[in-house]
Amino acid sequence: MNNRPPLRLHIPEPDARPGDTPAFDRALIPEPGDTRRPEASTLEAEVRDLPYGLIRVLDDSGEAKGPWNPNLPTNTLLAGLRAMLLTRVFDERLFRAHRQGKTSFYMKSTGEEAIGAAQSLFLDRDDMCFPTYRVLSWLMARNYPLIDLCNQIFSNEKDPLKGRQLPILYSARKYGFYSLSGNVGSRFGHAVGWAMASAFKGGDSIALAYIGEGTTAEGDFHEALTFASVYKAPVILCVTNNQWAISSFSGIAGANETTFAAKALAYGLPGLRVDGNDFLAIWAATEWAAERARQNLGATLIELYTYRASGHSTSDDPTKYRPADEAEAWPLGDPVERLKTHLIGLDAWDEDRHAALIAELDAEVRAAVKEAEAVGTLGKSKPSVKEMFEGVFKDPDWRVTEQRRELGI
Amino acid sequence: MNNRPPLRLHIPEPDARPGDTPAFDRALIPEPGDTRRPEASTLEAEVRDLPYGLIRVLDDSGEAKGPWNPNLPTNTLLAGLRAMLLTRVFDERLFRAHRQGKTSFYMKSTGEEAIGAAQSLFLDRDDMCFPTYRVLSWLMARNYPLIDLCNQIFSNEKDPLKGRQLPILYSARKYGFYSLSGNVGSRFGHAVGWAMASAFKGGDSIALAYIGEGTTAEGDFHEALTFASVYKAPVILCVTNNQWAISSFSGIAGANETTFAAKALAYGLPGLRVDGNDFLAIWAATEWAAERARQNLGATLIELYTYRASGHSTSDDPTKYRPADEAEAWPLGDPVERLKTHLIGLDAWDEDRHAALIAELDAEVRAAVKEAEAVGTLGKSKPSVKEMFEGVFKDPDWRVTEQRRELGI
Amino acid sequence: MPTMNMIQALNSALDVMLTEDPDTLIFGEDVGYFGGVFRVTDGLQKKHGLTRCFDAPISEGGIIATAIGMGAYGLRPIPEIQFADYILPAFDQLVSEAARLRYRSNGEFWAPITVRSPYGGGIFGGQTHSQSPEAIFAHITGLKTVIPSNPYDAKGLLIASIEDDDPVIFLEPKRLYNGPFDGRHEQALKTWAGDPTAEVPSGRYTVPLGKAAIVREGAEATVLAYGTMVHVALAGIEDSGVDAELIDLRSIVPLDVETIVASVKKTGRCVILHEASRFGGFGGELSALVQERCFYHLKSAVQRVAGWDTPYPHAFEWDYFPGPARLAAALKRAMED
Amino acid sequence: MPTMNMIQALNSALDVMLTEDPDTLIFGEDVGYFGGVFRVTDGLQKKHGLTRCFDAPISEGGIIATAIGMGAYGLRPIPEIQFADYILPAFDQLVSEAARLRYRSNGEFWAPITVRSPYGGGIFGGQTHSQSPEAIFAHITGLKTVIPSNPYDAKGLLIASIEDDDPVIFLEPKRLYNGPFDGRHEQALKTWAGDPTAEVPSGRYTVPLGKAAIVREGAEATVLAYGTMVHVALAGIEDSGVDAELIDLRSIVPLDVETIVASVKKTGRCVILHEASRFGGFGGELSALVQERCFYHLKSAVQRVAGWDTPYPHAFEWDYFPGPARLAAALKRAMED
Ligand SMILES: Cc1ncc(C[n+]2csc(CCOP(=O)(O)OP(=O)(O)O)c2C)c(N)n1
Ligand SMILES: Cc1ncc(C[n+]2csc(CCOP(=O)(O)OP(=O)(O)O)c2C)c(N)n1
Ligand SMILES: [Mg+2]
Ligand SMILES: [Mg+2]
Repeated sequence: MNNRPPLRLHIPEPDARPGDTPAFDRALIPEPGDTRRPEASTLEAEVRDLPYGLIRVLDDSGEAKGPWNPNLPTNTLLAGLRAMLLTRVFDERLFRAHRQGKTSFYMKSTGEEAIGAAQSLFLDRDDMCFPTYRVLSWLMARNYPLIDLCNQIFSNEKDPLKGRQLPILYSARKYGFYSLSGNVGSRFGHAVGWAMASAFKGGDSIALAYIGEGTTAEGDFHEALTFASVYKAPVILCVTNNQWAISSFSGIAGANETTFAAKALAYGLPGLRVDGNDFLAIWAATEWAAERARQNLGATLIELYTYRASGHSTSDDPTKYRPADEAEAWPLGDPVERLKTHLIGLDAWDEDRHAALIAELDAEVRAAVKEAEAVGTLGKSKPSVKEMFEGVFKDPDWRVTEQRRELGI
Repeated sequence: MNNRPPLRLHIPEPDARPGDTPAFDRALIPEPGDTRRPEASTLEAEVRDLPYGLIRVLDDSGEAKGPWNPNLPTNTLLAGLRAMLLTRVFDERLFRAHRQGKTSFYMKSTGEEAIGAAQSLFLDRDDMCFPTYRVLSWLMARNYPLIDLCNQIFSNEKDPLKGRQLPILYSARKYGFYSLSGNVGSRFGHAVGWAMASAFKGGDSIALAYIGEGTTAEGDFHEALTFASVYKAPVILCVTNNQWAISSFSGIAGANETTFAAKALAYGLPGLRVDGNDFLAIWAATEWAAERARQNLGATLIELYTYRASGHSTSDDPTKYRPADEAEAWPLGDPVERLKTHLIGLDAWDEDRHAALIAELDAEVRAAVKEAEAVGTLGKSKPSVKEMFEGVFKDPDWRVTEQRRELGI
Repeated sequence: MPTMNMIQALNSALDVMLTEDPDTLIFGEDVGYFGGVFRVTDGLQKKHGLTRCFDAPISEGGIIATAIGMGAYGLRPIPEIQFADYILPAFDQLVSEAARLRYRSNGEFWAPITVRSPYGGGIFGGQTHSQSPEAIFAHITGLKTVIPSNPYDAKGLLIASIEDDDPVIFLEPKRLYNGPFDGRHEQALKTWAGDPTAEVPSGRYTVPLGKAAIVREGAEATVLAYGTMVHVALAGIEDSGVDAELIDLRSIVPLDVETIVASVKKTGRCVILHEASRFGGFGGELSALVQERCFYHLKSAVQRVAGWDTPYPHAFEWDYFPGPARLAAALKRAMED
Repeated sequence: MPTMNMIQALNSALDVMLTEDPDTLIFGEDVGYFGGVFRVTDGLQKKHGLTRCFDAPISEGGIIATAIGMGAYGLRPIPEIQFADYILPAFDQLVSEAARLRYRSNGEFWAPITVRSPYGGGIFGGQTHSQSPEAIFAHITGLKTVIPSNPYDAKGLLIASIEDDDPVIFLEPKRLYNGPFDGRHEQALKTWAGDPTAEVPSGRYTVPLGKAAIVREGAEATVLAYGTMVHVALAGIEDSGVDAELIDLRSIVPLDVETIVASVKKTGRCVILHEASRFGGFGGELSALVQERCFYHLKSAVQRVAGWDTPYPHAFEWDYFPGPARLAAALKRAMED
């Protein structure tokens, strides 16, 4: 009776799987300068094109270009480079420590180091970041003690989190770094609450939160954005789109249908799409969003377009589900290399100094690891078992008190 | 040191409260014809203006205008009018039944009758609607027996839901009407799953779901849209923006920041903003969205812009939080009056026939109420208590069997 | 001393806290201008200002997430969830975040939030306006759960909860808002007027968390109850003719196990009463605790009287509701055994 | 007969169902091309096609909502939640929708979904990769909860769950995936090879829901356990020297109360073992049931051995984990009393 085609269920698939040639033809990558920079105070209705552009500053030759160039002093660039390199060196070494059985778990942020580094350096000490597990460079940029990281990773007697938390799920209040947990996404809304509290108190510190592109599918994401929009919370909400969520390509989170920055439009918020491997672009976009927040103009959603160059974690082997050489084919390159090339182009850096810096950082990391190893690695040392029973509540109740006794400690 | 203004917390407030003059100055209401009608097969990237327009057909004088005019035959218009009027008459009478203590609860859909009526008449019998409690007109348009509604509302012995569910939370599978529950929003994603199942089976029936504008803030909303987008589910997702959520104006759900239709942009879906008091516009928008769904082009988000003319429920008194005369000031008028005027303009209807229809429907409703009253009203009659223990699982387990015995039945 | 029903007592507690502590604030669905669907926040926005008591989007997960972030900043948010049935969309926030934040961050962050929510049945609210979800909170390490049974306690416990530095689920028995209710539903509605617990001081006071109240002393059996069921228990004890001791737990976490154990050791018999479904309910924990700690004192089996293992059924409210008759029967059974 | 570890047995169950019932389909985070982070769905997409086994957005609420809608249509979806800790964002969907749909619609709609999820500790997964949430499901009327302890049961119970017309939470003890584990963590890892329960038929068979297994007969005491704890219990019984009967519950809803009661009436003593925190855990329900039904047969108090009332603490895995020594001590206590 009707001439309707049968319905069929569409399951998105990535353009390339193991054995295929990496394909980034669908990646929407304009040139630096192509995406305009309106005043930060512009109304949302006037910036609805931005989520479909891409804010870039560094071009392929490492030159800084276009209206988003933040024109940073060299020492800021060098501080960024150092934080990124330190992150990379640390990641390499601690990943290996897992292979050696020294820790139960590790996750690297290879290829994404520019994000935390730029934003950590740009924001104030009183601002608060609500991290994912992939922004170690935030802590590195603020010189969080490496030894504390190592002790946490080894869950040893000196673990600042007292053995209660999985390795790398740090908490560092004094460094503007909120407590991580294993659940993805569930702290995105805390950033909004924190920012609302700051506004409630008439303070001047703002919040910044991260979420992975895969995790934007959680209800938490939407709820956080809704509250941020309704109450004009002074918060910067960042989607780190590294294109993979464990083995799932970003299409499973909707990337084939639109950009992650475009999700801002649902809330009447400005959405910026940013080259996440470009230290300068990240800086500039964050500056723009922070200005809005600090002027009581509310929240901004920033998509940081990057690529997860390593596996998801120590439990993962990415060659099982994507071409082994996909990282190399990724058009936006390596954030460390790009900043290094830029600095060399400015005559503020050279290969020798670069190599020396890596050696210096590697020595620092080695020393910290060694010191932590001396305290002990997983299973060889741990905090006092008493700590297991502490901190459930502010004051212990009879249950843990009795149970501690039952355990004989 | 810095010259930043202190942050302050923004709490949105409606433009008018009790005692104030109703204010709809912010309402974005273009004229019929102002919003273009692209082909239903158009790419999302080409229709990003639609969420900011307003699809209208009936103008203020009741004439059908512009590209969205579905040019319906008169008998369809009359069927719509009948369903809307029946809904209104039924609502009035059963609301009063609550005041008389015959039921524990009732909710009216006054002012919103065009929505369910048009969509129910337009969609196929095999399509499935995932309702809110405010689309009684869906059932009315399909001639669901009034007596079954009344028995459910009175929770009496003949209640088709066996006394297990709150009044008006109907379930009517044969009428394409999914089981309602008290939690708002939690069935929005079921529609997507149902539509995906239809596509999985290669069927040709599609799904349609409703959610209140207030409820769009739930994580369920985002999750449903994400799945609908990723898997191109053949589903029509409707936000009935009646501007109030109990006592909260739509700004608490983000309406001051953008339109609800614009939430479609977050998912790369077309978003239509529609005059929800215009039977023809609703029909036309639904037709457009259904065509997309049936052509395997995926989901559409439709905002139906309307006004909740009555209180939220029998527990509510809206004069406590909004101007008593706000409904009258609402620029898009009354959907029943507008369709009636249109029909009269077509010479297909007149005041006498209208009055006669109302009298006829009123008699029908009275008869059904009377019949149900004869069975019994709340507390005077109920299904066998055995029914309390049935249907927890397909087959009862020992717990309910024992407990039934314990209760002596 | 002013006479207050439970709504007024709760309102007074909130008013006191908004007045005394500038870091407190209230938000939730319809709590602002309108004052809440049960009127508990009535007048607070007007008196204390827009940012101290305001409406929230319909998003329970968002409400709790926001509250946690505010709590981490240093505020003491008092979010309302309109019905306890609707806490479930926020369950992950409560369990994975609020309850665990202090522990996992080694005390760097914590969530001093008090989540108020009306719960329980007896109002013909049907499946999703009647449930009693306390058992699922009791099992979560890091959450406290408080349930008052009268206006005086409601105010004192609410202030204590707000001042507490840990996350508290504060369940308000909605059937008791306007008057005590002993389960004799055929009888005329009672108000709180004349009840001694309706004498509520207008200023600040606390009822400490974790201290049960002995509502009725008795020698032959111990009845454990909380919320609405305290009143039902009194009626059931009366009907039974058993000289039972009635303990109102007031908070189930922290639990006043000492008072419970002392009573059962004295009486040798124990009946537990709650409105939630029996299987997997909090009664199981109580029964186990009593049995573990009083085994040699028990003259008969600890019994549980509770809602049936069905969803809350609208038309069968009074068949489902564990009323005084069922308690009385259990008490008699306990005496016979 | 092929030898399978638990992962292979589960994979085989899924393969059988995808082959035999065209209305079954699997989706969840990373279950498609990759085959799941624990490899349970390995190869199924390749063999059965893209729409039969595919990746889902990271949205547990969305996954369950979608599954319910598919179930209402008439399919038998088998969603995977990557870790049981991450079921919580879907808790409202499970409780308010999946569990209640049949009842409230008077059987017009129902949700024949099977939610698979790895649960439990012993793998150094820390707070959010180790939890055992069974108690909160057991309390929900309308949900079934199934927990296998070996490859043979895993396959048979999973097929029975998928074929069941009610929503089932199917919790897979992840510590048992690759081999039995009796809690003696200092010892070398074992594999399933050689274990009689690793002899798994390649075709379809079911192990019925609601039937416990007597894993070890005994005369002096009854031990109730499920999942990983079945193996721990065996070791603990051995260590204790007590001639205890060990019952593997296999499903906690429906619960095989008859087998439990018959055993405790025979032995007169009962110890319950679970990994979840003790307070409010499923052990409370079991303890209460046993006590209610076997009061006059009990020679000593029913005891519970369980995780402590703290979050799951990463470095203290073996201090938290209720191992054989703690069970043995409880058994000895039970004998002394
Ligand atoms: C609530 C929840 N669901 C699932 C997981 C399991 N999981 C851990 S990381 C991850 C992928 C996250 O991907 P994305 O958000 O893109 O972040 P990325 O790892 O790429 O930085 C998943 C599914 C989890 N930790 N929490
Ligand atoms: C999960 C959940 N939270 C809160 C409520 C209480 N509640 C019932 S209706 C309602 C307002 C819904 O407003 P809206 O979505 O705009 O729909 P409308 O009533 O206007 O049609 C609220 C908050 C609920 N039923 N379910
Ligand atoms: Mg990612
Ligand atoms: Mg509304």
